[in-house]
Amino acid sequence: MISLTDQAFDPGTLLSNFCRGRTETGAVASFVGLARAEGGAAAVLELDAYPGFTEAQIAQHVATAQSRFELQDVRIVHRIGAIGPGEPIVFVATAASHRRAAFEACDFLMDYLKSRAPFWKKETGPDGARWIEPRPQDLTDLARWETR
Amino acid sequence: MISLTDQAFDPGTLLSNFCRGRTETGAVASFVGLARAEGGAAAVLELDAYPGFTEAQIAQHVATAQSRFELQDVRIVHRIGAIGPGEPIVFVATAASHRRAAFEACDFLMDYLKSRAPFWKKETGPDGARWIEPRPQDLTDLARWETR
Amino acid sequence: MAKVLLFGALSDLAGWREKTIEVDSIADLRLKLGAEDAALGEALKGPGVQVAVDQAIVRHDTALTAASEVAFLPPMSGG
Amino acid sequence: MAKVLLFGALSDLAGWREKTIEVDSIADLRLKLGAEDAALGEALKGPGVQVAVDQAIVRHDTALTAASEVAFLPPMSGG
Repeated sequence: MISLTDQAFDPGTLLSNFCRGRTETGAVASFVGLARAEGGAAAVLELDAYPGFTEAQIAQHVATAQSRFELQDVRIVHRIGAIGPGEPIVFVATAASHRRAAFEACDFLMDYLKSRAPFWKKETGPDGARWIEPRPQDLTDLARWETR
Repeated sequence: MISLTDQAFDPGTLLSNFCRGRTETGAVASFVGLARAEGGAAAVLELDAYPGFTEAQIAQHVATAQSRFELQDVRIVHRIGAIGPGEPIVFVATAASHRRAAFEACDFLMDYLKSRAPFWKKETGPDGARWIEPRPQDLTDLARWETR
Repeated sequence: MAKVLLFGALSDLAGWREKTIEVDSIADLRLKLGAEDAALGEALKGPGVQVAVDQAIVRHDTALTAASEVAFLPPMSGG
Repeated sequence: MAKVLLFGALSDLAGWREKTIEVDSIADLRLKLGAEDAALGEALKGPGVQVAVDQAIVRHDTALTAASEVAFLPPMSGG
């Protein structure tokens, strides 16, 4: 399941719900991306998305992950709107029989979400607002999946 | 912090506590290992540990992870005693500025915990009880870190 | 007629996010938006700006109906 | 005197987990445990069985005092 929300969310509640009642899942990998304060330089993060389109694009990438890794289930929650320092931006959880598939799929989905998913990110700090482009590291991370 | 417990635990509560109040952490990776029912073949899992020694050995491996990856924090909780199907066995969370370090350290710690950490594991199923040896896959997973 | 959506930096530049405009193709829409706001017209031609019609990316000029939803998507940053 | 601990399959085999035994070295302890329970004596020599004194793995025979804690650790399976 893929959700966008403009409300703060608790990653632990999502993880508990995701783990509950699994008798044949050996492994749940999860990732929480948090807004860094960067010592006051990044006061407010704002994320724009295209509701409907954004979830559908992410769903396509989840389908790719499912064909590539032996996954039982995936949960993605992504914040949109204004996000304060220390607040969760994204939660991704993957369930599999064994941990290698769970870890790799979670990593794969995060690389996509952080660099190519349909979001537009604006940081407002002491020097004003700027729209963020993907970091070179994000593109390097993503390229790892193309050689496998 | 490293804890052993003979009580069932909620991974979500651990994750919420671990994420709380972090303004300079960009990335929290976590992993939950759950007891598989294996279609009734693995009725009860029992884990033996050497309290004091087991935590100290894990702490040495956490120190190795900290010297190898740019980590801000680590939390490990491991069940001991009798564990029912679907119950969490292990929770590992790692905090870092960026997600690559968080993911790799979590993966590294799990490989150790699943194959070399001082636990002794017994499964009791329809065919009686047997003590488990590390799976060949666990040793393969572990060997990945030696060539880096 | 089409519902036109702008995202990210394009929306900041134009000062609006959503507008209904009487047009019958993407090419026509680009002309009308450029006539109204030259800076926006230029920005829409910028590198990496994609166009979606009814939530699907289109590569070429496309006919639009009154029910069409057209979105201009600047380069995506990820979340 | 030493507190002796067995773990995992060794504890199942012996039928006990903890015992206080009057001994002054690891070698002496092995002899006494083997005399009491031949199967346990053999198992303690098994491949991969490690010995810890006061929670540190020891490679060779070691003198023990009344305060020593000696643990026999079968091959570790991980959690």
